Amino acid sequence: MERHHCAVVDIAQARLDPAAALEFVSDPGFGGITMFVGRVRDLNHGRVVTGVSYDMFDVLALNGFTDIAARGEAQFGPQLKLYIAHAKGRLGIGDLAVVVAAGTPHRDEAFRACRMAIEAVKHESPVWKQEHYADGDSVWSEGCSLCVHADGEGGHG
Amino acid sequence: MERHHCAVVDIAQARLDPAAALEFVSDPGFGGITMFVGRVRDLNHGRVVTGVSYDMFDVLALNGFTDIAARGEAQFGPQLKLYIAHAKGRLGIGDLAVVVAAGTPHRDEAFRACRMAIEAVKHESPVWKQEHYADGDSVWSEGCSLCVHADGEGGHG
Amino acid sequence: MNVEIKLFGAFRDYEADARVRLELTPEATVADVRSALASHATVHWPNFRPALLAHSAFASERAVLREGDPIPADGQMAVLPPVSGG
Amino acid sequence: MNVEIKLFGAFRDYEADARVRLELTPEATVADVRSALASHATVHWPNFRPALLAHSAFASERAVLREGDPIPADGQMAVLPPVSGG
Repeated sequence: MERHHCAVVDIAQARLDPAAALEFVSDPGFGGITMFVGRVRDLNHGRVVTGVSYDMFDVLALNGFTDIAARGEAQFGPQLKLYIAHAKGRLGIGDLAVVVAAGTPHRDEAFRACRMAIEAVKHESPVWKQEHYADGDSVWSEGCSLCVHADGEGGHG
Repeated sequence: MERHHCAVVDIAQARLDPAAALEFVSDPGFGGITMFVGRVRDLNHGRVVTGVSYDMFDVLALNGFTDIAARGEAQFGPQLKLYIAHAKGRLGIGDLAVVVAAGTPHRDEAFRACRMAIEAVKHESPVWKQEHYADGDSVWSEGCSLCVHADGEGGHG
Repeated sequence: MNVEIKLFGAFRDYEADARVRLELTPEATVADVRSALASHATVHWPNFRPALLAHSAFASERAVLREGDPIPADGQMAVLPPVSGG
Repeated sequence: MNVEIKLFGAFRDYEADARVRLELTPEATVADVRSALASHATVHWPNFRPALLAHSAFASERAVLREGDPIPADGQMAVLPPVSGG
């Protein structure tokens, strides 16, 4: 079995499953599991949100999740199981947008690996959020630019 | 309803429930939930562990969990829900020893509040772990001293 | 060569089928694709915001590409506006 | 006054009912309880390790106590060896 689970979940077909994430990253040798769950909020920048739509370049996103897991192993060693799943489609308030979980022998690595993974998902993954507001308006969120400059640095817009 | 849930769970009566923790710290205004789950490992300091027994001064532990939640509010504001539950009794490998979850509007606070709470539980709560080994031996774990010195600093043994 | 560029996020609003087909020379780089897409956008997209493209990256299915990189051999690309997952 | 001290963790091994009853003066402090418990332990607990008590704290049901604190009015205390939860 793979030590890492990476998934894009179409909300029309299934929901993100935190229990499955916990189960996946568990191991008899692991004492610490840290999980992050991102949910759709009812308010953003003062506007009443009724839902969001996530657009995603699925295949590149999955390749990116796998790269993040490889980076986790490079940083924390092979005693690591990572679970990275992101929803796509139209989500309502409270729906789960992303679930990241890390299992490791000790808790410090679990926290750090989980945090590293969710930051990478947020800043690097080809995912786009469109917010729908109570007044009928819809807006694509401002985000992080993935432009790779000549000096090799990625920029955050 | 209280914004924080603090519990001591006797393993003879019930199990820790991560799904209940996620549910409890959820809120329409919260976009981030971080959860830590501590499980019994099969190996510690190179010895094969078959199980652990947690002893606990229940009432003081619960008072301490409540204090930790109050500290969380002082640090992160009232937009915080915390869930702190610790198991007591005889646990087998893989059994859940502790579940801490934090819900907040944004993820940085969720990570920091969850980490603060589990560190406080580990370093300050009146809980004692006895490890049982494959060779029949049992040993109370070395831990953190709660001695309060004259200068008001707590020491870690 | 024929290049097909998939559109995501805010770019989806510009084309009903969320893709643009452009003709480029075989030696063209990602930077050339960027210029060609800008020209296409100026002509065909009434509400086009140049700043959106300026902050967007190009990618294959495997990775985000640099400006000097060649076009993927299969001619399949995507333009990625600033991301906002999680 | 009569003080009852609950025993936890490694201290449980020393008394079958996990508690010790000691007689102290009404003005006694936590430090006096510590001394009294050390004396009791030296007499009654064959394998007593003084270092364990030295690293242990005393508490009421509400809080960990300081050495200069008075004994809780109800005479109920606990001795807490170094903790190892989580």
